[in-house]
Amino acid sequence: MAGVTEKRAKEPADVFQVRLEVFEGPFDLLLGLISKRKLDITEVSLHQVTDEFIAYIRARGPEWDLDQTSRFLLVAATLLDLKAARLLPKGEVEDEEDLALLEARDLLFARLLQYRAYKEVAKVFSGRLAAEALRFPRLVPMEARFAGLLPVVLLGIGPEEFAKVAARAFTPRPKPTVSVEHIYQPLASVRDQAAILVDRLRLVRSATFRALVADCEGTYEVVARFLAVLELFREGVVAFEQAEALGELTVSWTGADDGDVVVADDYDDDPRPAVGDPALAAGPARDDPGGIPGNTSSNHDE
Amino acid sequence: MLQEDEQTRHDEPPGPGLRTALEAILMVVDEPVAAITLAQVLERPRDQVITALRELSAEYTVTGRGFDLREVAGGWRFYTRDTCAPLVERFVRDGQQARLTQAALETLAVVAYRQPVSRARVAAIRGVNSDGVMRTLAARGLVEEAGSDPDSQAVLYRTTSYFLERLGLRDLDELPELAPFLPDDVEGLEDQR
Amino acid sequence: MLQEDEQTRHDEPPGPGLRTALEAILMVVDEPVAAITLAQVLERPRDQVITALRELSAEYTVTGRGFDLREVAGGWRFYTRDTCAPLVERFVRDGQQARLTQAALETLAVVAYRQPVSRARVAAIRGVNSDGVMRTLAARGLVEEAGSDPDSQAVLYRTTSYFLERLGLRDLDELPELAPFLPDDVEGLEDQR
Repeated sequence: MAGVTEKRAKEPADVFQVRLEVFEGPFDLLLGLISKRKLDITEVSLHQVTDEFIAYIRARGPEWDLDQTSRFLLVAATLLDLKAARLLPKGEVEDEEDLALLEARDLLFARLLQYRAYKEVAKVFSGRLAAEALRFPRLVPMEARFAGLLPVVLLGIGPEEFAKVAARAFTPRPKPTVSVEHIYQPLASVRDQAAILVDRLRLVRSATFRALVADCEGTYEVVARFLAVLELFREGVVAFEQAEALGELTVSWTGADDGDVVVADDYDDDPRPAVGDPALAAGPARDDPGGIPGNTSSNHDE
Repeated sequence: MLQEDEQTRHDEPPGPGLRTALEAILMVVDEPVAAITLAQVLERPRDQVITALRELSAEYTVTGRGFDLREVAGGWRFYTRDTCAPLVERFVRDGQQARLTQAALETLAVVAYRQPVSRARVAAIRGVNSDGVMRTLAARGLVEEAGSDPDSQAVLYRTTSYFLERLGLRDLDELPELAPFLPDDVEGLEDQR
Repeated sequence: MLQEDEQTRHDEPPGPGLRTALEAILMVVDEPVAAITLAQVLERPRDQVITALRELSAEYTVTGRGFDLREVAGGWRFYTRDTCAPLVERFVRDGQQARLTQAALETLAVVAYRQPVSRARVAAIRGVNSDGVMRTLAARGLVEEAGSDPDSQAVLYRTTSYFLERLGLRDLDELPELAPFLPDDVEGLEDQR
């Protein structure tokens, strides 16, 4: 994938022309943009980089599957948040929202730095592999006079097992499978999330949705908490305020100051609710085009 | 060489000297042999064997031999000298090894430093799905399965000794430090998602 | 050694000297190589190559190396020195090479069900280079050469009677059917790569 450069002929030349490199995911892209601007990660000029990041996603979007796109969008959303925050007047009170933004920024940069570290050692690996390819180990059959002395071979399996080993070898390796083993369902109960919201809203009376989900562990929890807000609305204990479509959503408490509020459990009864991290959702696993074993086999033909 | 044989001849049974014996044995192996294994067969202290191996290796280099004795993947083995690569390649059919892609190198790096590690964890660090790349690395023998995570049941992966061979490393401790590339407090960040 | 390199440096392109190159090549070839073949690859007169090989061989003997360079059956190859044979024998006999690796087992299975088969075909089926493993299997007497492919001239391999013995079978017909263990439509898939 890496290093492939292509031009998008469809774009009108006078409006927008980018040479699109293919990046290994959002972190790779972000690092690429930051280094292109010769910026330090810790002092990234967000407005420049964010726009380019969004432009890149827009230009490539249709080519991606959901899994890949969602990871880029997650980073893009964080960047936009940060960019938006910088447009606001400074020196104001540090409310929950500001703190959440600061945390989001730190987390994003920290993960970016971590990714960069692995990218750096990957370069070291590449150099070592190249140097090592110049040295050939001695791999020759044992001299006849010693070969006979080798201990008796232990196959360790019977004919049946042996046939299974063969069958495994004959089964094409890079078969596209829907990988599900990594979906471990970090369940977030809508009912539990509603209970958290009730406690919090009774205390602060009103808060933006953004602030309400700032402590969420992952996307699945944000989704569950959002569903909980809707359920609370249905119960008639909260009110919404939103200045414009897609604008900031403010949630206010309108219910009683005490007593139990229990929301319906439409979601939680489902044994496998659709409240999983979309970034981990199953999609057809992709094989890296440069690394399919089938490609390599031609390299050692006799 | 001869000198060493002369010196040791006084207090040991007649037979080839240590260095000669090491050269002979390493001539018939097709995988790295640990110094301790050689020490057991030759009935010599391990330290003495290691010293002799290092001296042989240094001698080959100084005198410009076409072969080299190196410690890789926990064992010693004869290799050709890198300067001879263009000539040797014409004789070694399987010399050409397909280059790894950037995706494969990054994934390999994460597995090397985080092993045993799940595919989901690797994906979280790289920011992209790494399942296909992981399968490729496994098919190439560079990584292998290493049980499953007790909590999530996810399959865990680790690097193989073939990985060490391909990188020319004695063991995993020889991997370059990751810390200089990392700021503080980044460890474990991917858990916070 | 160094002296020879010095002398030849005047009238040849930079690179390893003749002896260094010969040592490197002979360290990795898996069968005796004729002097004329070496001469062709190194672009040197055959006589010069033969002289260098003899000098190397004499030098190894005089300096008491554990290896020996000998001309056998019209080709040159590294061998262990005779005086070291008892030690090498002990090493081989005590070696922990009794159990086949997973890679070796898989390669053996492919040969068993696809024989006669070339190394390239085995590599294509397994998705990884299998040459080293095939040599190991041949050294262990589990597979053997079975002529060459009329089209590609590639060496073909088949399993031996020792293999049948180890698996507890009378003949190849007793190998279990593969079909029950295969997913549908897999037979012959490797031909499409």
